Amino acid sequence: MSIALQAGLGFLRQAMLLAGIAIAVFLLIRIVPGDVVDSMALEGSLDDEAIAALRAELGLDAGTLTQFRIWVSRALVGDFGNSLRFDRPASELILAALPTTLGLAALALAAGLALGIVMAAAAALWPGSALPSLVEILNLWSIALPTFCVGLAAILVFSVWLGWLPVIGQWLSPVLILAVDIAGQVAKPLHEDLKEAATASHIRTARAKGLSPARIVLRHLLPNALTTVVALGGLILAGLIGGALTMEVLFGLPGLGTLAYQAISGRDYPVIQAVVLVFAVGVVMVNWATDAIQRSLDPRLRR
Amino acid sequence: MSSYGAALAAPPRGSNKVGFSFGMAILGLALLVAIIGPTLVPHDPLTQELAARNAPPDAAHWFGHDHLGRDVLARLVAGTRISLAVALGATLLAMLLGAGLGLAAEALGRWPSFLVFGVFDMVRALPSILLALTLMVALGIGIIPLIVALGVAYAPHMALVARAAWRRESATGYVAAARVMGAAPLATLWRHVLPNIAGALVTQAAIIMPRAITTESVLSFFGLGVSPETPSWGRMISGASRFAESAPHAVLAPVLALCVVTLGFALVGDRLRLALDPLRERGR
Amino acid sequence: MNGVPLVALRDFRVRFGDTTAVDGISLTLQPGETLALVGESGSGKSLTALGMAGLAPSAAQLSGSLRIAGVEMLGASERAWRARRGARIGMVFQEAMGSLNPSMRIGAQIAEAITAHRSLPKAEIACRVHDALTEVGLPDPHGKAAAFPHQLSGGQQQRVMIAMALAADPALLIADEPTTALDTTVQAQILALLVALQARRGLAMLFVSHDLAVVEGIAQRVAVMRHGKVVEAGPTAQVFAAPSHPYTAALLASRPSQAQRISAVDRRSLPALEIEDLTVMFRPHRLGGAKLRAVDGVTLSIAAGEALGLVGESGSGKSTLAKAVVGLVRPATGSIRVFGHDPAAPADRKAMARAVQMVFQDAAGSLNPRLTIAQILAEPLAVHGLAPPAQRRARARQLLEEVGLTATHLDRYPHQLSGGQRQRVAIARALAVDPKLLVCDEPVSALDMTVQAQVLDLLARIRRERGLALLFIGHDLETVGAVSDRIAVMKDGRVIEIGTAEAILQRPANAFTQALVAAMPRRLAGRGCAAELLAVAEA
Amino acid sequence: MTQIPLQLLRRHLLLGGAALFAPASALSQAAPRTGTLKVAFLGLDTADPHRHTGSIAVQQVYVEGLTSIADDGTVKPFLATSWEISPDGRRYEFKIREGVRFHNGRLLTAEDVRANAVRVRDQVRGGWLSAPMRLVDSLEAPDARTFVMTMKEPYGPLLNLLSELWIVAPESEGWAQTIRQPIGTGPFRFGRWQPNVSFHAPAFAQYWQAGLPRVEAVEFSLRDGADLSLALRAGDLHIGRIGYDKLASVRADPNLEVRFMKDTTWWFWSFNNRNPRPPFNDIRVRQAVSFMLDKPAFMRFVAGEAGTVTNQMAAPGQFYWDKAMHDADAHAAPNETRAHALLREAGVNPANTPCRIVSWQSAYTEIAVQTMRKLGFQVEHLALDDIGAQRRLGQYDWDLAPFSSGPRADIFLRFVRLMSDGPNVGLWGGTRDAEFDRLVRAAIAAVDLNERRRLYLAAWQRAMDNYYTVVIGHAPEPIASRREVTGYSPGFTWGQHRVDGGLAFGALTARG
Repeated sequence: MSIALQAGLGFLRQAMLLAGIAIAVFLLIRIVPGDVVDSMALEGSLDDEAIAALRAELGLDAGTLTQFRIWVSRALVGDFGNSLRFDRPASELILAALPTTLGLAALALAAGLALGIVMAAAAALWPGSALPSLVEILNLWSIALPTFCVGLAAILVFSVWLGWLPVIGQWLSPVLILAVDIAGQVAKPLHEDLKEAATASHIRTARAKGLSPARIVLRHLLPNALTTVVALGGLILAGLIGGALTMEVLFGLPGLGTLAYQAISGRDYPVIQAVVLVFAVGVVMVNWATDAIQRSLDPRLRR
Repeated sequence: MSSYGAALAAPPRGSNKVGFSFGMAILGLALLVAIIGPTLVPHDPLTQELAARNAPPDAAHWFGHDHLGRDVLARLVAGTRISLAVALGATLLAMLLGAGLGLAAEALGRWPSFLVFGVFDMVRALPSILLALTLMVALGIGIIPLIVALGVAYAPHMALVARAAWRRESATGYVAAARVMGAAPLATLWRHVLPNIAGALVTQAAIIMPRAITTESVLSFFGLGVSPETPSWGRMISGASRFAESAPHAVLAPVLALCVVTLGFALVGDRLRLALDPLRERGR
Repeated sequence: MNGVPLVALRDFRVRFGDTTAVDGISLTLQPGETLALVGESGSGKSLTALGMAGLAPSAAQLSGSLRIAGVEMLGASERAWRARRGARIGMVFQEAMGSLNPSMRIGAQIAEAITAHRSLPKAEIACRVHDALTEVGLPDPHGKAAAFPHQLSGGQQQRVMIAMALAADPALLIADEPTTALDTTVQAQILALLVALQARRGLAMLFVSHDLAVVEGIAQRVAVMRHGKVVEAGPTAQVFAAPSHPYTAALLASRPSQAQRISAVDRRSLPALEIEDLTVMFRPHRLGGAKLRAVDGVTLSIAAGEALGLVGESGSGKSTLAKAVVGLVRPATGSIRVFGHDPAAPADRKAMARAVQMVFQDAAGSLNPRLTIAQILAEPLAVHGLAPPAQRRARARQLLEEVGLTATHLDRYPHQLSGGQRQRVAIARALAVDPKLLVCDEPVSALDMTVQAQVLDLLARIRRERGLALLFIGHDLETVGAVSDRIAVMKDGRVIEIGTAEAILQRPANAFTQALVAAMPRRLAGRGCAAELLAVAEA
Repeated sequence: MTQIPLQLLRRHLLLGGAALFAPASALSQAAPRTGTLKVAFLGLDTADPHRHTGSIAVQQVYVEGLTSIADDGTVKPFLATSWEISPDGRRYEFKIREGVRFHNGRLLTAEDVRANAVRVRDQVRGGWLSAPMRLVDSLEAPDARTFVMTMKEPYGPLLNLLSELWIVAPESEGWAQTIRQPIGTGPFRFGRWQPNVSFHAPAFAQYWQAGLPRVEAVEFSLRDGADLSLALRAGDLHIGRIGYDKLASVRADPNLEVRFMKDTTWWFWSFNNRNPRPPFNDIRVRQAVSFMLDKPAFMRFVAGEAGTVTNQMAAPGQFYWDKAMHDADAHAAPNETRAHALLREAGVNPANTPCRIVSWQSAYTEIAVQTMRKLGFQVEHLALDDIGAQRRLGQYDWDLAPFSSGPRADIFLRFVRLMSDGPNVGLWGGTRDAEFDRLVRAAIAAVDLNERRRLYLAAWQRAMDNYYTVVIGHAPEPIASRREVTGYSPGFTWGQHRVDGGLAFGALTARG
């Protein structure tokens, strides 16, 4: 079977998944008590009559099925409706927020993977040094220290006490915090993988050829461990899309996470639906890409 | 000596052992605190001494007071019970939902399995924090909704682990031998498959529990989770974080407790993974 | 054979903590000479071979003396070892697939062996890689250089390994069980290739093997190892003709012999097994893939009490056939009747189970690691209500004794037993329900030679005592021939030849069967000369 | 806050003040605008100033009304230079200010004002203006400088509420549906808006008040959830609300200055009045709960030194506040013994009585919870987000609701919350009391100010007697600004631009 056909089938499956998610999200939102009209009533003065009229105007009084039909037919052409809170197209809000989240995730992932891979490779090369312990510590750090705790501490220390960084809208702290977190998640499994791969027969062959340790690690161990990195990277990136939410809210970055958080607490249906769908598309694409990359990295899977 | 040569030498076990004992000690202590701690602390976790807002630690109140003048130690101890209960409840629910549904579907055949795991895939495609956030808004705050939200969010992970273990076990020689022997399918499942799946699930549980604790605290930080006066660690952090500067003790105590317990889980889980992962080595 | 020996081991020891794996052996290897190191698993032969290349695990403590071309190498730096590996010492390992880097092209892997020791222009390297691949008899060397290991067959992979080991033109080739994992016909080709190369290049070769028979045709000298010691060493002919140590004699005797064949065939009653036009298909792994036809129109039968041997190479469909017989896979078309009943849809599952039982190749995998031997043996008794709970232990003990184990094994776990003991337990479990047909799927191929012989003996004895019908599956004619009344040869899912054991072994009609017969180690040994092997290599 | 401002008495008689500002002097015009003021107050939810009024802090900088609430809480002429009110209190005739330009350079006319009033009346549902707009009989612009508004009945709060009827040029994009790019008359133009992130408003060079604004632009941070006090201390913000709990740390910073808003936020506990569940329908139980309340401690908790304890919706010192009523407060200090005695008298055993409290998630709600727990009730606390609480309150299946409410342009906007048809009345227990309604309606219809005050107080006395809502106290919201900001001061309401102050007056001096 050709790669293209396989990728196509994978894509079809993911598309079905997305359709399912769209339905689920639509229904899930309907469970949440309260709607945007409640939210408007909260700020101004709306009597019951006005509330009913507003609901009718926004189509919130129609049956769930009708609402869903309308939503799907529009969403298919990229129209997710207007944000109820901001009177703007939801797609516009998302497009405005997307670069922040993508940038944050990309920077954190790049930095984190680089740090993790270097640490793991170095620890595999010098097992007698402090590096393996450092890998362990980094891993425990990322497990035991929730990023939002680190974020709070970072704001207090670097922005308030030391005054080195602005409190809101700065990228350095969130990227670093996420990167270290990612590095911790990557370094340990990769290090273990490298250690285990070092026992593989083909590494013995490489040694029997008289290759240098550096060449063995770089040319024989790492490329084969790369599939691990890609698999982990995919998992982490999928998690990161959600994990960025905390950082965005904490550091006041105008990304998708902030948008989602505010839309959920503001019952802004069109935005919630759109954001969750964008998140889901992101995760699904990441999974799909991970799969494809793994396939291309391992010649045994190419067929 | 060559570096990778050294890596060849010993399986990566020795160092885990100390970590494992340490992790078990932490978890044991946490469990002890959760069970009998509240009877040992002479203060009530809810009583407010408004005059002693953010008061630093002293002889009577070892960990000081929080922003509402409540005893931090009493809340920390009570919070241990709640945080552990939430984590345990969520993990058990995830296990029940994920492993139970997943295995049932897998046993029922190709199509039920396809459908159920399709749903799990969908749930998995949503970031768990976003899913929990939405569910919490839908269900309202409180311990039970929290357990439900976290349980649902983690169920797919359990399901995948259970399915993988199921498939691996079903393919083993001794399951084939039992079939050839004429043993009833259910008996085979009970005797040969489930005990080995249990190992994988316990390992996964050790991974999910600390995540549940952390997610609880993040949700509480966002104003969801349990109700504000409930002394969960997340609520303590979110309440005290606004006063981190003037009363660092009130935020440090729950943050440290959170970190230490997650650390305990990490250390224990790491060892469990090695010990129970049937892919690595059979036998003990 | 004078001057400085290429390798000289004196009082060479390898210890892991308190355990001694190699216990003071002394060996020499002269340039151009082939030394065979023979022993069963755990004898220390592989460790000795690895030690000679400085590749012993780092936890191992080496002592004594190891001189290579006169230079003491024990305690030498890694750098010094690196200069010798590849350049002076080439190595070939048992499992070619695992020994090649799966994600690197073959050409690059061979080139690496050259460039590790000298820098050459790119074109020169490509040329040498091409030559190396040609020398080991690979067709289309250009295409092979660009291929990944998984795109080659097992035999081709091992040829690549040999090409790689020799690429930097070493004086010594260490071949650690280079043919064990291969199909028998391929084994013969690789052996022939090694002999030819050794002769052409004047290589010294250390040939490590568990099978004495393989060694006979290729080594000038043999050293037999047991428990870390060399129990016997000497010129090959002498060792084979007059073994001085009883262990060597036992090893030589462990070749299965036809003498064990007995017959209690009852052709009048209902046949134990009747297979007609059986086809088994496998669902493709991926969507859209073609269905795999594992068994393709097989017809055969086994009379009550008869032993049928089924021989074929990996992928021939013989194991699938065995599984179909016990109902583990469903046939696509055709029919299977075990004593007249269909195992795939039995009216009575338990009755079917009592009629036919199976012994699997992987004994360790077929025993639940979480249960004790007593529990494992009690299970069939419980399932079929053959013994009340109180008596199950006693019955388990009887079964153990029948397969040559003792009551002391009852409370052990499978991993606490040796491979042979585990297979005995598996046989005991199969016998617990007193079946009339026993299906054995390569029951001995994972075992050491002497253990193989013992298990085959056991099977023969049980068959005799119980009047069992036997479907015995194997990849090697010698083993299969030892227990079978008739032999069927399978290739690509079809039975290509079937006949009495004598007929197949003495007068094979089919070309493939002839190749199988020719590749029997004993046959190779019998001809005993490199020229014959070269002829096989050319074929 | 001293005594009753005289203007309050005067304004309904006929006169609006004359033009308050002298013609622009050449000197002030010459002063160059420098710097961008970075501020953070409330959010901005819509670009349409008529849609709803939740964004008053931000939108006042680009749109203005006919009137303006001054620092002292009185209503002052703004885009109108003066007004006349007919003796029956139904006809309002406004003189429209000359020389006022929209951001597109066009001059403001009475017809523009009328168009805005019509749009609000016909197209906008909800908001403070919906009630008065229902009472409008006619809207006319007889000439370019005159706007006449005729009501069906007298409506006292109208002038104050008109301070939030923003005048937008009808040619603004989206006028027919939703305005996307409002063209106002304010000192700053509607610039770049990133919802939830920021709003950038550059200075309007042709602003009608010469010399204003004094900075090149203002930039609002619209991120919520962030701790603004940290941003202020770090210098990322110039002006922002900080919350009482950060007062100490902000005051300790020499670069920051704290000032308070002129109107107050007030805290109260409401009982469920729409559908009270026993025993909370018993006045003695409500009394007992109120006796349990430690008002001084509560106010110290929420506002520190800034808080004052009282029992009325008007803050002490304001016109509609009554000292005698204040002095007669039985719950000014807690009385636990009385509380328990009252419960016994009512035959209530709190230990087996559930008490459901609905609130937001603020820390002060936990004091209420703990108080009820101390009294012995089985407390169930539902701490919800804004909308969740809103929904839950509307179900009227709860017993107690501790809440707070912020500054408003008119006292009526507080009284209306206890009326049967009031907006968003859940926070106040959904009171339905015909007599209370009657008193408040009479108050807003009263042309005489003292009569109005008397009626309001009578209504409030009734609310207190029935324990609909128990007021705990008031405190003004602290606003911090950095020292380099001059000329700025917080106003009566959240609006950041008004007749006598706000962001237009703010200037930046060089730091250090």
